[in-house]
Parts: sequence; C-alpha cells; structure tokens
Amino acid sequence: MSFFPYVVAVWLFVIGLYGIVTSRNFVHLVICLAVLQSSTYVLLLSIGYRVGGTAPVFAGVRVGTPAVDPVVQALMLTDIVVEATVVALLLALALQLQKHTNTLDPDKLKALEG
Amino acid sequence: MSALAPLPVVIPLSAAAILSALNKFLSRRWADALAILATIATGLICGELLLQARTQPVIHWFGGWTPRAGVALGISFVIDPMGAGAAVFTSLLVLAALVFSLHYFQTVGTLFHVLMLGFLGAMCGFTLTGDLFNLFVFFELMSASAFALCGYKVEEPESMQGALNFAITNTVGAFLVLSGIGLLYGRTGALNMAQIGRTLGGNLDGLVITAFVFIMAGFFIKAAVIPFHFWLADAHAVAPTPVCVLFSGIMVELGIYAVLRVYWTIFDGPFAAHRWEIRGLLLALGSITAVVGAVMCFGQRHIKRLLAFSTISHVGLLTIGFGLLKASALAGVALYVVGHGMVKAALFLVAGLLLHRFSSVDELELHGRARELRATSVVFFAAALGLASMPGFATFRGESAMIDAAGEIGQGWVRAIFFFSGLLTAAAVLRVWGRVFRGMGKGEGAETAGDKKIKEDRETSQPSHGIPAAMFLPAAVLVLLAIATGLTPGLKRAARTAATVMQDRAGYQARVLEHAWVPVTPAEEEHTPMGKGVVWSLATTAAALGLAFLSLSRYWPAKHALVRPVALTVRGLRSIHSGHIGDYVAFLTFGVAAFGVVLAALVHLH
Amino acid sequence: MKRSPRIVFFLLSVAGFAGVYLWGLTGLPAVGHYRGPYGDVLNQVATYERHVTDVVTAVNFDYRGFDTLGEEFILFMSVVGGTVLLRRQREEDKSEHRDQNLSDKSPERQAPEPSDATRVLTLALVGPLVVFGLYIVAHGQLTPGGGFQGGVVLATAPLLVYLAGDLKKFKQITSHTLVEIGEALGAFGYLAIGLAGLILGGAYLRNVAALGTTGTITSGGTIALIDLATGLEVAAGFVLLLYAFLEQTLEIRLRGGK
Amino acid sequence: MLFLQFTILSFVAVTATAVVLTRDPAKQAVGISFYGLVMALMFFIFQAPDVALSQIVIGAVALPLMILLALTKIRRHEEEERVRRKEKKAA
Repeated sequence: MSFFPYVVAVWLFVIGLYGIVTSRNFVHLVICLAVLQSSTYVLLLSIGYRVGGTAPVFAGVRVGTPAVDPVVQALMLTDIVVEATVVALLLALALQLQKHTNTLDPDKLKALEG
Repeated sequence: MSALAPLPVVIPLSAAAILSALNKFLSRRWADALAILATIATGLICGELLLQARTQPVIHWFGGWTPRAGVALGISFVIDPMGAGAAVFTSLLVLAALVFSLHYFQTVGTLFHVLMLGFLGAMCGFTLTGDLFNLFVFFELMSASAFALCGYKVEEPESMQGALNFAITNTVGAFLVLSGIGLLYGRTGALNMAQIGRTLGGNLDGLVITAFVFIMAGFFIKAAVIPFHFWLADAHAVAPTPVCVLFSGIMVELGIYAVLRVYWTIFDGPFAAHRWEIRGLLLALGSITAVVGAVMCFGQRHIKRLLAFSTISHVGLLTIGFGLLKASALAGVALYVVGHGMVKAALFLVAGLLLHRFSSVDELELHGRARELRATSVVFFAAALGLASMPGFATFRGESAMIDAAGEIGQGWVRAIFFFSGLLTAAAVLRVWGRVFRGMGKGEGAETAGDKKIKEDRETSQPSHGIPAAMFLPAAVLVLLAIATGLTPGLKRAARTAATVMQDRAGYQARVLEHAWVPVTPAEEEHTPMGKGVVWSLATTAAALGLAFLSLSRYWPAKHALVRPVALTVRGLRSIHSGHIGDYVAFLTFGVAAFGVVLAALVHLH
Repeated sequence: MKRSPRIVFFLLSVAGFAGVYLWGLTGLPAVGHYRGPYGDVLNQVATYERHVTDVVTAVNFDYRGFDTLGEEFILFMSVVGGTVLLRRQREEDKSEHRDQNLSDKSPERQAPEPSDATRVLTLALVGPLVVFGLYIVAHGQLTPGGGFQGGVVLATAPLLVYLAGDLKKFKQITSHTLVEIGEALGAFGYLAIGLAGLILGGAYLRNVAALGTTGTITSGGTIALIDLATGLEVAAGFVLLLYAFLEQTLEIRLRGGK
Repeated sequence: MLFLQFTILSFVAVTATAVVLTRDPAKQAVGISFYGLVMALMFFIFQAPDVALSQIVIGAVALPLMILLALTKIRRHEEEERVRRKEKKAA
C-alpha cells in the first residue's frame, strides 16, 4: 500500500509515453508530454512525504514539528516552470508546422526521412 | 573561494537580459558587439579559472552555504580542469558562431543573440556545477534556448518538424534524468554529487542500477548515442549554420561530459566491482553508434545531414573512450572533443558559406559550383583530414590516446572501429569536397538511390558574390587551432592530469564536503612510441582519400552483386530514420529498457 | 515503421521499461517515511537563520537560489524563443490582405461580441485579481506562494481585459516594449541581487540584506527582494508568452469584430 | 497510507489516462485543465501548498489557455485553407 504512489508515478510515465508514440496530432502529443512530466511530480512528492508531517510552513506552527521535506517541493516548483515553458515552445513549433504543411499528423510528414 | 566562479554564467545571462531589454533601441551592430564582448569575457574568465584549477579545483558555494557535518545545504560550483576546459572551449565555439553570424538574420533584431547568450550561459553552468539538480536545471536552460534556436527558420516546415523531434526526445530525456535524480535523492537525501557519492558508498542494488540507467539514458539522448540518436540528424539538417556549429561542436559532447561527471562522482563507487560489465556495455554501445553513424554518414547527400551523422559516429568513439574507464583514455576523450569540435565546426561553417553563396547545401546540386572558392576549398579539405584524425590534428592525439589505453587493457580491437569510423566519415566529407570544390564525379541528374532533396532556404537576405571575411575567418581559424592544439607540447599531459582529477572520487568528496586541500598531482611525462599510431592514422587518411575518389569515379560498383547486401543494409538503416516522432520515442523506450535489463542481468550474473 | 508494428514494438519495450523502473523504486523507503537529511536540516535551521516562515521559499530563493535563477532564465529564454518562433512572416502579411476579403464572407468566423454585463463583470474582476497577485508575491516568505505564483496571477489580469473584448485597452496594457523591459529588468534584478552578495559577502547570492523580524513582509533579507524580482519577471514573461499566442489569433478578430 | 491519499492518487492515474486517450485536442485542453486541478488537490493533501498554488496557476489556467489559443489559430488556419481551396476550384 505504501508503494502505491510509486506505481502511479510509473503509470503516468508509461501512459505518457504511450500517448506520444501513438499520437496523430502534435498538440495531443504535447499534452501527453505534460502528462508524462506529472510522473516526476508524483515521484518527488512521495519521496519527500512524511506521515503526519505538516507542510514546511512554520507560520503558527512551532519549529521542530515533524514536517515534510521542503527540498522536493522546491524542486517541483522548478519542474512546473519547466513544464510551462516546454509546452509553450512545443506549441509554438506545432503551430508553425501546421501553418506550412496544413497537418499536425506525424504520419503525414515525410520531409525528414533517411 | 574564488569570486570569479559564478561569472561564466552571470556574464552571458546578464548580457542576454540587457540585450532583450534594449531590443527595440539597439542597432544590430551594437548588439553584435555586446554579444561578442560578453562571450570573450566569459571565455577569458573560464581561462583564468582553468589556470587556478590546475593546482586545486575551485569551489564556490552559492549563498555562502558551506556544508555542515558533510551535509551540503546549498549549491556549489566545483571547477576542475576538465570542467573549466570544457567551458573555455564552449566560449570559443560560441564566439566563432557569433562572428560567422554577423551577416545573418537581419530581421529579428537582437533576439538571436539573446538566445545564443542564454545557450552559452547554460552550457557553462552545466560544465561547472557540482549539484545534480542544478545540472538538470542547466540541462533544461540549454534545451529551452536550443529548441528555439533550432526552429529559428520558421518558414520551413522541415525546420519545425526537426525542432519538434529534437525538443520532444530531449524533453523525455530530461524527465528520465529527473526521475533518476529523484531515485538517488530518495535513497541518499542529498543533491550534491559528492555527498550522493559518499552516501552511496559501494552499495549496489536495483535502485542504483535504475538511477544509473535513467540518468545515463537521459544524457545519452543529448549525446545522440544509438538508439537515442534519431533527433540529431533532423535537428542538424534544419538548424541555422551557427547553431549547428554549437550543436555538433559542443552540445552533443556535453551529453558525454555529463555522463562522465556523474559516473566518476557517483556511480564509480557502486559499480567498482562491476567495471567489466559497464565497460562491455559502453564499448558495445559506442561501437554500434560509431559504425551505424559512419554508414549513414556516407549515404547522405545533404551536406549538413552528412556532417550530423558523422557527429553521431564520433560520439560513438567518445563513448568507447569513456567505456575504457581509464585516465589516459579520458584524456584522449578530452583531446578528441576539442579537435573534433573545431574541425566539425569548420566544416559546418563552410556548409553555411555554401548555403550563403549558392543557396544550397545539396552535394549533387552544388557539383563543381564552388571551384573558384580556393581558400574555402583548402579549409574544407584540411578539416576533412582532421576528421580522419591525420597526425598533426588534435583529433589524432585524442584518438591515439584512446586506442593506446584500449591496448593496455587488452581491448585492442577497438582500433578497427576507429579505423572504420574515420574511413567512412572522412571519405564522405572528402567526396563532398571533390564533387563541390573540384567538380569531380557526377552532378544533379545522376541517379541517386531513392534519395530526396531537402530544400533549404538561404539564411542571409542579400545574395552575394564575394564571401565576407567574417564568414570565412572563423572556419579558417578553427582549423588552424585544431592543428595548433595537435602540436602543442604538454597538452596531452595536461589532459591526463585533468582526467586523473576528474576520476579521483575520494579527492573530489574531500574537497567539496570537507574543504580539504587535496593538491592536484600532475601526470607524469610519458613517452609513448608514436610509430604504430601514426602509420595507422596515415593509412586511415589514405584509405579515406581512396574511397572518396573511388566513389566519385566511374568504377564505383554501385550496382555490383557483391554490393547488394551492403546496399540493402543501408536501405534498412535509412528506413529506420523515418523522421517520425513515434518511432523515435519507441526506440528511446526500447533503449532504456534494454540498457536496464542487460545491465541488471550482467550484474546479477557476476 | 508502420503504425501497428510500432505500437507492438513500443508495448514490448515499455513493459521492460516499467519493470526496470518498478525494480528501482523498490529500493526507496516506503512512502511517508522520508529519511532526510537535507530537508530535515533545512526545516530545523531555515526559520532561525533566515527569519522566514515558509521554508520552501527559503530553499527556493536562498539555500538553492541558484537553481531558481536558472529556472527564471528557462522561462526568460522560452519567452524569447516563443516570440522568435511566433513572429510574423512576410507571406503572412501578404495573405492578410486576402483575409480581409475573406472575413466579410464568412461571418461565422467572427467571435461573438461579449455582452455588456459580461464585460463589466470581467473587468470588475481585474482589480481584485491584481491585488491578490500582489499579495501572493509580497507574502512569499511567510505563507505558501511567492513571486512565481503571484506573477502568473498578475499575468492573467491583462488577459481578462482581453476576454472582456476590450482589445484596444488590451494592446495598451500590454505595451510590448514596456513589458519586455519589465521582464528583462526582473531577470536582471535577480542576477544583480546575486552580484551584490558576491561583492558584499564574497559568495554569489549571499543573503546580505537585513533579515528583519520573522513574520513581517520585509523579513528574509534578499529573499523578499528576489521574490519581487521574480514576480516582475514571471508576470511580464507570461504576459509576453500569452501575447505571442494571442497575436496569432488577434489580428483577424480585430478586423472581424468591429 | 490514508484512504484520502489513496483515492486522490487513483483519481490522478485515471484522469491522466483519460487525458491521454482523448484524441481530440480541444477536449483534451479541458481535460488537462481538470487534471491540473486534481494534481493541485493532490499536492494540498500531501502537504505541499506552495506547489499546489503553482500547479493551479500553471497547470489549470496558463497551460490550457496556451493550448486553446494555439488550437484557435490552428482551426482558423484550417478554415482559411479550406476557403482558399474552394475559391481556387471556383476560379
């Protein structure tokens, strides 16, 4: 049972990859990449979690109260920014691709073969 | 603590912020000047850091958070000769790219410079950091700038597709790295590489193996090791020339650098009893990459794509150098990266020149058209010889160091891989030289095995008849530098010292976590007989010349029955490089799974 | 590869991948039993050393402030990248002339005018939103939230103006040059605060400002300053990013919706 | 582990799967916004309010917004292309 969050992390990675591999639309693919990324959130979150711990915010809570790990949370904040920026760049690329080829389907693009 | 340490990141990023703020007010000329000045300043400071690091690696704790009782509270830069050297080399290539692009991209004001400077800052941070998560942050910063630079030519649909493939595979790689970092953090409660290495000690279990596989695979995607290499050719074929220079010359090599850094600070301990397995795995990966890259390289007619595949092949050689797990081989890797980076950058710059002059980078279309470009022809030819690791070039020194190291541990067979890779990649480039600059062989209209042309728009606004000095000089200077670094005495010794420092895990931990003064012991002067290496390397060069001329002559047995199986293999290989992102990610998944399963099985059997 | 072999190949591979990953995860402590030491040490010392109550903010802007600097520049570079990638090209300007003729013929392409009620309501929301955003930025070191979260909230305010259909106002508010300068200023501010630490304290990003009283919005020394710089950078950055996407759709609506 | 945590994690897994299996990007944009909210809730439950706040503003607002804007442009372009082709045929 206390392994369950890790299984969810693996599942999110796998389902994200599945979405990317089978995608027929680059916008869909970008969203799948965002889902794949959420795997790292779940992983980091469960690594730093402590049963019965409070959030690492000591306003009105005595310092020394058992708290969850603040470091993974700081890492996740960075991770979220990365998500936003990567999605923005990929969407911009996809938009331009569609403008010039009138398709977003990876199956229909042949220019870079061989 | 050196106050200079943060500057290689701070200077380029500051310049980027200033340029972006003044985007609308600054003329192009001023932007050029500011960007070039910032790059030179960065390079000089990295050089100074390199000098300081020769006696004792420079450590800088950001925020002044020095470790307490062996627990790192903050982030550190740990600047050893290898890292500082990589940063110096990065600055040099960025400088070359910026000078080359003086005549480029008139339309977008200064934003191109902003991206280049961000890329420079990211690469410097990436080489200097001693913190695993910070490494990931700079990896992503590098990516964010690189994706935009790669897709810079938004008018071309191929550009968009190539940049998308690049961005998606590299982002998946970043998440693999991050998952690996998460695993290590969950085990050790640390992000500082020295501290992780110390906490892990020599314990090896499933977690360590998985973390190793994820982090390696993530960086191997950047380094374009097979089967993670697919994005590279696409990205190079479409990216603007100055960007290709940086991708091939240094970014890909930084993938190998990261793998090396992480291995020698963290994973060398746990795998100490399993060096044999790691070595076997890396040598296999490297050999496959070198061979497939070389074969694919020879089969291209799009010059940039051809050069891209040659980069893949050479990354395979670097992986072999890493896999030998010896200081002398690591020194060879460093020298080879420098030599190859310069030579490859020069080749890409000449390709950019051709694009500027003739609006094409197609080998057949350019047939004989560059006859009057004498000086450029010489540069291209010399660079091709450098690619073949001819004695006198830094690539030769690196290659012979790696091969000698292999011989010492009974892996002398890797010489064959080096020979094959050097032969095919150099022959392909020499063939281009013969066809484009000498007018040999057949031109457009000749039958080409189902090959398609990738149209490429010119990158400059004005068609021109002369060649601007700013476009020619960087290539010429880089080739001269490749020869100079190949002939400078003492460089090999310095590289060996740097390699020893990089591999010294105990010294690294003591320096970082205890402030210990662990002086660097310079490597001993060694006198290896050069004879055999020189002969082999001359033979490679001669064979490459021969193969190039043969392929341009009418005796080329393109249709001969004996060649059929080869042709079929090549066609099979080419069909895998489909440009389809789904394929790429499927191969990537396969690579991670196979890497993990094989390593686990090997360790288990031992 | 064809579609179905690709999927089969992938499914086989991903099974191996999941196996390796799960195998690795079995080596972790059970969820809920974080063992430290990094986070525990920081939880103990951060409040005393930095006079802040939100340890995550202290980690972000002080202990691991250099990571966040990198993060800010990831955003910065992708905003520049987005602007570059979504720039208008010459052919597009040409095709717009054709569009002008087209748009008269196809009324369904015009977005419906928002009603006055919606307009008033949406615009009324802008004020509270800005206040809320500023509040989150200012209390970064005290309560959850900070420059990043508040910055994004601030960035959505001009967007509300757009949703209300006030395009002219929207374009005024997002005076491009000004926002660009604001963004660069925020990013440069972060670097400059770091430099101040280097010059005055010998280490880049060393917290050299007065730490103040725990629990007040001026506490935390440079943490509060970096928080503000981040807020500026993020707010301006997201406005630019959203603007770059909007601009792709804006022109037509400007003409069609009058 | 608590029942609440188990539930939210299962919900995250199910929502993610649904988002990936939705093939229409427009519907997906709504889905990913919802997914962002679910993730934010999970962060709250796991004592990570800072991250939850970020996730709300990014995952549930900014990200879907960018996707929707991109989709609007893409649709418009598709339509233009269709009209243009029709005109060509007519001419």
